[in-house]
Amino acid sequence: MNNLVDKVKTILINLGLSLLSIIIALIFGIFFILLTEQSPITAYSALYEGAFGDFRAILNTLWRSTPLILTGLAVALPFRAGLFNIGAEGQLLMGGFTAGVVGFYFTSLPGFIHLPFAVLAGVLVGGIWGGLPGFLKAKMDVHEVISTIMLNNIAIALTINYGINYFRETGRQATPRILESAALLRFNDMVDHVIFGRIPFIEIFEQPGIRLHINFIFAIISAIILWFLLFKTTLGYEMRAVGFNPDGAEYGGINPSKGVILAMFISGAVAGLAGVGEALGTHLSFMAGMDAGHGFTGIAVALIGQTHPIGVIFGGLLFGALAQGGLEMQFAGVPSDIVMIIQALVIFFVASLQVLKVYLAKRKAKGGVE
Amino acid sequence: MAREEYFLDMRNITKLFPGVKANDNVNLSIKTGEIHALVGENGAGKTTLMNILYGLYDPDGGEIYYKGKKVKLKDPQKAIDLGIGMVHQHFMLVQPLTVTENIILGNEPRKNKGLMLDRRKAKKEVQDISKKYGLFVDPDAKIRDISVGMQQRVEIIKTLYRGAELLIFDEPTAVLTPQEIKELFEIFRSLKKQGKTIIFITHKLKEVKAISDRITVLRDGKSVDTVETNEVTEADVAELMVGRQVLLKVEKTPAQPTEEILNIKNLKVDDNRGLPAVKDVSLSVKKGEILGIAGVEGNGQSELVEALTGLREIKSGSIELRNKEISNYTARKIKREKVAHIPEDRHKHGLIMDFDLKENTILGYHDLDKFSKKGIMNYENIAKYTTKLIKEYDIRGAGMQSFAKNLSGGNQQKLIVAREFSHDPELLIASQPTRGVDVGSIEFIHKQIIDRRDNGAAVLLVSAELSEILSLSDRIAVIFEGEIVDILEASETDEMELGKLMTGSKADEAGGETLE
Amino acid sequence: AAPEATSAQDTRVGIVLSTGGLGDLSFNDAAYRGLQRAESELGIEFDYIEPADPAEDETALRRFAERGYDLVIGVGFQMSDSLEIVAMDYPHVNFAHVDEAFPDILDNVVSLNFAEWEGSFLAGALAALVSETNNVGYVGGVDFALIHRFEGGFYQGAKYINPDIEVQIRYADDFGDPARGREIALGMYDNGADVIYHAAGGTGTGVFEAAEEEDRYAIGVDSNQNHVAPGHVIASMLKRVDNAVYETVESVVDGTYEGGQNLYFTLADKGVGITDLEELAVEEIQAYEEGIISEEELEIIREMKEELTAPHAEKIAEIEEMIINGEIEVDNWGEIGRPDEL
Amino acid sequence: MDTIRQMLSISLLLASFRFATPLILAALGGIFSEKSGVVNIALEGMMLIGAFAAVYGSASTGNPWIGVLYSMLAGISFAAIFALVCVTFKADQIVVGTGINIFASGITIFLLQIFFRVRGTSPRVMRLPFLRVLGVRFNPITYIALILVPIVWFIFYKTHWGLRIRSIGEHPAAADTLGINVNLWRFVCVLISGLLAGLAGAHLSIGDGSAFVREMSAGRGFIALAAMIFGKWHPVGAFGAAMLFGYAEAIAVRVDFVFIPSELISAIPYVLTLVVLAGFIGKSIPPRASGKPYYKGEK
Ligand SMILES: Nc1ncnc2c1ncn2[C@@H]1O[C@H](COP(=O)(O)OP(=O)(O)OP(=O)(O)O)[C@@H](O)[C@H]1O
Ligand SMILES: Nc1ncnc2c1ncn2[C@@H]1O[C@H](COP(=O)(O)OP(=O)(O)OP(=O)(O)O)[C@@H](O)[C@H]1O
Ligand SMILES: [Mg+2]
Ligand SMILES: [Mg+2]
Repeated sequence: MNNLVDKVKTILINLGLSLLSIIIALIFGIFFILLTEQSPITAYSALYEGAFGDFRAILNTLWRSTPLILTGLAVALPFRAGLFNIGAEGQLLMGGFTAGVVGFYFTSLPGFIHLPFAVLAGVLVGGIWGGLPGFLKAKMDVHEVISTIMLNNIAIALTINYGINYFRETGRQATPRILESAALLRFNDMVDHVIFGRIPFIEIFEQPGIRLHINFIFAIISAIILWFLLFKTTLGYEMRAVGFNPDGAEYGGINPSKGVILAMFISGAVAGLAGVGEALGTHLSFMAGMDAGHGFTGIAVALIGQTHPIGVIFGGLLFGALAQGGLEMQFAGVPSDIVMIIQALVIFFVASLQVLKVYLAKRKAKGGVE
Repeated sequence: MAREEYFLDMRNITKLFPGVKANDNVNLSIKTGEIHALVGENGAGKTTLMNILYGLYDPDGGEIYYKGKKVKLKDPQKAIDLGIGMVHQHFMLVQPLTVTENIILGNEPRKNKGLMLDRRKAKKEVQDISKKYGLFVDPDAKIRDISVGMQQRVEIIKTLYRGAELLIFDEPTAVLTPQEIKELFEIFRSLKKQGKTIIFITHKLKEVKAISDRITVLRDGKSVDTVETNEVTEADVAELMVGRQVLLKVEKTPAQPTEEILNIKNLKVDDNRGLPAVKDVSLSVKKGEILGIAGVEGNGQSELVEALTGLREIKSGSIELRNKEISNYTARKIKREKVAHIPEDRHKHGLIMDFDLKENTILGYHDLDKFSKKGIMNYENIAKYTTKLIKEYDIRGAGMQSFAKNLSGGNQQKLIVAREFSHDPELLIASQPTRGVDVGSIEFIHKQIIDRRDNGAAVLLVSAELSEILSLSDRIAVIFEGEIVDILEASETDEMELGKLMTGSKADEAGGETLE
Repeated sequence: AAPEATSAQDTRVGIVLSTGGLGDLSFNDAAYRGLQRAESELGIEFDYIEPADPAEDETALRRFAERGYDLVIGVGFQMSDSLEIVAMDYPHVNFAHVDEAFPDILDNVVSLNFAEWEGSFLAGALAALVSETNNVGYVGGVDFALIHRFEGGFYQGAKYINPDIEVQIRYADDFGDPARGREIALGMYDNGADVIYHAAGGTGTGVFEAAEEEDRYAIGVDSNQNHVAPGHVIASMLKRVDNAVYETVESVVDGTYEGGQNLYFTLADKGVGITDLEELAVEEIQAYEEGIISEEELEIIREMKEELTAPHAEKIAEIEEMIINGEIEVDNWGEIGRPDEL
Repeated sequence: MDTIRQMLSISLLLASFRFATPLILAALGGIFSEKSGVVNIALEGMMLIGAFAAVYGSASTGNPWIGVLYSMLAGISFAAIFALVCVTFKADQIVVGTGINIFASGITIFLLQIFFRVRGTSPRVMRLPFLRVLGVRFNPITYIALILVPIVWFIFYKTHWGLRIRSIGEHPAAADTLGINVNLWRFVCVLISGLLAGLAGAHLSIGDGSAFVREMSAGRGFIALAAMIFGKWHPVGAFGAAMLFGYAEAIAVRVDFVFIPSELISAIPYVLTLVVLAGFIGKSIPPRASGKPYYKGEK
């Protein structure tokens, strides 16, 4: 019981400190906004309005955070197993491309087969793209940082450069539009859905401009599954053991190679799902530029979430809100580069305040004996 | 003697750590030129006190007088400047660097006072010191390639190189072979002769008696007493430490061996560098007996144990457990055959330091049905089980949510013992089971091992501690350069004979004779 | 934020640029120039958004439409889907899209397209005329349809002048990596090229640098880039996104905006073309006036035109005429793909 | 046949050196930082700000050498932020590195606007002159990079500085007990890595170029990171790896491959790297303490 109170307390303190660091970052951001001769108040109210101003804004914040939660998870899981995955970007591309191709290529499949097929194909290919560096690491001692960087670039060549040209039909640098049977359900369309349509008040989602789609739910489910996997299953136990101490794990009868390959495969699959969501939910095709650096932002998301799957959800939401609110800031006259600068400031301060958190914990513990 | 006349006088030192008062008004007074032993149970606060003296920790209270003057030790540089040197419990050596590089680090001789290292001069200085104090080392060897005993010498030379007058040794003997301990004490005497003052932490009371002039005892962070060594017995000191009488001698009944359980035939194993480490070893262990393996460290016993426990590939030969060939089994499969293993390096192998106690108590057993089913962990059961172990084995200083790294060494060792003993092993392989552990815990662990034997388990005991081997084993196999040179009845041999066998029959004077 | 209501006089235009953002030396910059001109000449107001992620396109377009902007412009082929979706939700807002035609265009959308292949044909012809080595090069940004239009036009133009000419073709796979552009160009010059045409945005800067270094020639793209490396950029293929955008804004101001059309700006209506081969162009003089180039550099450009390109001006003009009246038919490789022999 | 002739040509080799230059410099910078125990994935951002500062320096003074100076100063200032947050405040090095990279992308565009009133691409500026040595012609930064390889090797393996840095990255507590100020050294090493990455940026913008283009570092910071690991954190190894990457990139832009679709040519360097790594190079073990902030009095 006491335990629970303590847990809630820690979570609240964590949230409070994160909020504090965001506020400090925004205060520093004022300096840059002033340099552009805009009003910081207008700018920040736009940031807030854009991210949380109304129901639609909130849902769209969730939408923007979806790929970030997933790439964040794709970095977090291997991190727990002692691996640094810089390859979420490539895994996302491979997954998104595969889903995009399956989504338009198979024209005569019913929706209940086509969609799962497209999703699973994307997830699987993403998984393979992640599993490959895991395999190289386990069997040939190839450092995963190098191999994932290399595979990112190879994925760009394969999908954006070669793949799109191979399948392209219009002038867009994209694969052809996917069929409706392969599209992920949008919240907007839920009213018309056979099952979801029956949920009371579902029509509140029927608003132009709500872009949230079902992949957000998948992202949350993924986080929960990964949390369960890491902390409730023997597999997770083994992965974490390998991550902390490979020799100790081996002593405990754990095969480190298995953990490495599996962690990377799952991570690739999750990053692949990020790509699947962007292709089948957001853009309705695989499109050049849709990766938008999510794989790299995912690194920050993962670590700000302390590589804990549930923490990653919050990390993803933070970055989603910054992205969604950042766009609105542009409408308030703040150029996009200032938005980037403010994002970077938030990262700095959230990371630095982590330290304060550790310090506070220490002081508190010390207070206990005095 | 007035307090000002002490070489070093630490007064009312207090140090707080989250949840612990590691030092509570500790007093320690050291005379010039003495060897002063600092003893106490695991977690009593010895290391903390020494870290304060070396400038690594800021004390929360108290004063330090050095050569009669009050000093403030804000960082190690200050301590070094004053002439304090410390050989840490966990060596502070940079593995990929050479002996010389480690010694000169931070105080490097340079060519013409420029940037460039003067390696020749450095080497010469190292050689000079090593000659002067009889500390022989290979100046060009990399740390990772030399033995623990050698590494310790490097640590000592490091302090002397900086002109230390007061040398602190934190459990220097825990990792040494009897031969190396003997050599270390020679070094102590030589240092003392040169006028150096020494503080020496150990858990081995025999050593305290053998080398120290005076003893200070800590208990629960407080200084209990300081006594003249020649006025007390080992038992007295043990009692001061623990606060009760301790059995220093193991009590056991004669073994009643039954059938053979482990049978090793012509086993050959290579070491990390691919050189033969175990050469043609044949051994058998019976249920109900303790077979001790005596040997100077580095003679293949580590590789032998790793081969038996599935952590190292074997070159040739066979390992049979209950007449079943297990030489190609994985570590996990061997565990399932009711083989328990207390590894020699608890930090490297025995524990996941960043796991909490709960997760550590099931390491290697995590897929047993009671801990997990169908790949899902049953943390409720695990918690119950951990609570039980903590209680049964008296693991102190932590609840099951705390991390293994925050346990003291003695308690870490107890945790491993608890885990390995609690699954009714039929074969127990114990490597250095009491290394770095205080007398109370040694008593406990020894008792547990004998209990196992009396319950019909076979025990294979590997220890560098001859007294431990002699008092626990029923039979003793001596290993030398990867081969079993002899197998003796424990009751029919002594340290003298073992010592000779352990160093090859030629070296007559070597071995683990008494320390004086 | 912008006020919610608009009066008839102050027309507000919102433009969503493509993810390359401003400074791409290509359509974003050109569209922006068109709006700046509209601002000063027609007195309109405009706001722009540089999306960080193509996922923002739709949201950004929608926010302009919701806020009652009179004209909402989307720049770049990637945005066509998003623009269509938003335009469908706001039938009373006028939309324009740059660089992609719509098969079933909505009534409130005009699509502004350019016959880059025609302009590039002139660039190719000029390159072939100027080349002394019978060897010219083409550096593309990213290897895909839109950029193939430039490649195709250039190739056909060069071959038109000299069927035996060698045309080296290579892509940088990046619009923003001048180091690559430079190395590709150096390689082509090494292989004997003496004129290189680029359609590679910022990567093209590297092509100009290589031209300067090797003292050879290059041809710019989209805007007049002749002053970027005076004396070495012999001409630029112009794609007048600025004019097209300006005219669209003008039509909204005039009330003559007429949606539902895919407009093609060709050589015939000066939507594409090539910089003046004989005289200094306005932009070059402007670059001098703004201090971007010195007087000597301006002089270098003038001399270069006089000596190098003026002699071919007549021939180029002739070809231009033939394309306009259909005597020369230039293929659009972006549509039909590269011929198989390549 | 033609392909092979092209692959072995001198001009391709020279192009490899040019491509390798920023990789060598940034990888050497990475070695400084990581050998001292600080993982530096911010090389990309430091390179980018260096590229910008070089152009600004050259434009504002008309002297490209001032540009070089500015690039190093800019790299150092970014490194100072990085070190302050990671070494002094002990924040997570990877998160902050990611932050620096995003910051660099934003601030360079912002500063283009402030200083040049343009977005995306700067005006062209005075670039460094070429130097002709032994019949080949490179910009001075290429020579600097080549000279730095043995110098850095010398520092690491022949001087007391190097000895200290190496020990700090392996076992900071050991260095600390010998009176070495671990965090101060780390701070300085990170600054050096910023200086070198900044210089790498100058190579891109005013060495082999003459303008700044947004995101012109184009992932080279990450490739440099890979080169550093590939070269096992050794200056000469990193140089070799950087040359391999440079050569592979040169192949991709210069050699005609008949059987490979043109869109896939840019993937050649990366595939090649993977093959080489999987086939020939053993394990790369990072300095043991890298990535971990150092707290006094902890094991
Ligand atoms: N860095 C630290 N943080 C928190 N607690 C600490 C720290 N160092 C020591 N302690 C606590 O202080 C107490 C004394 O520890 P210390 O290391 O001094 O014991 P010790 O006498 O050296 O034990 P041992 O015989 O096992 O070496 C322990 O109970 C431990 O929990
Ligand atoms: N970070 C920490 N937090 C809490 N306690 C710590 C920490 N680090 C060390 N300790 C405590 O310090 C004490 C002593 O540390 P030390 O390294 O001396 O252990 P030890 O018991 O002597 O180890 P060993 O005998 O394994 O080699 C332990 O009792 C442990 O509880
Ligand atoms: Mg201790
Ligand atoms: Mg101990």
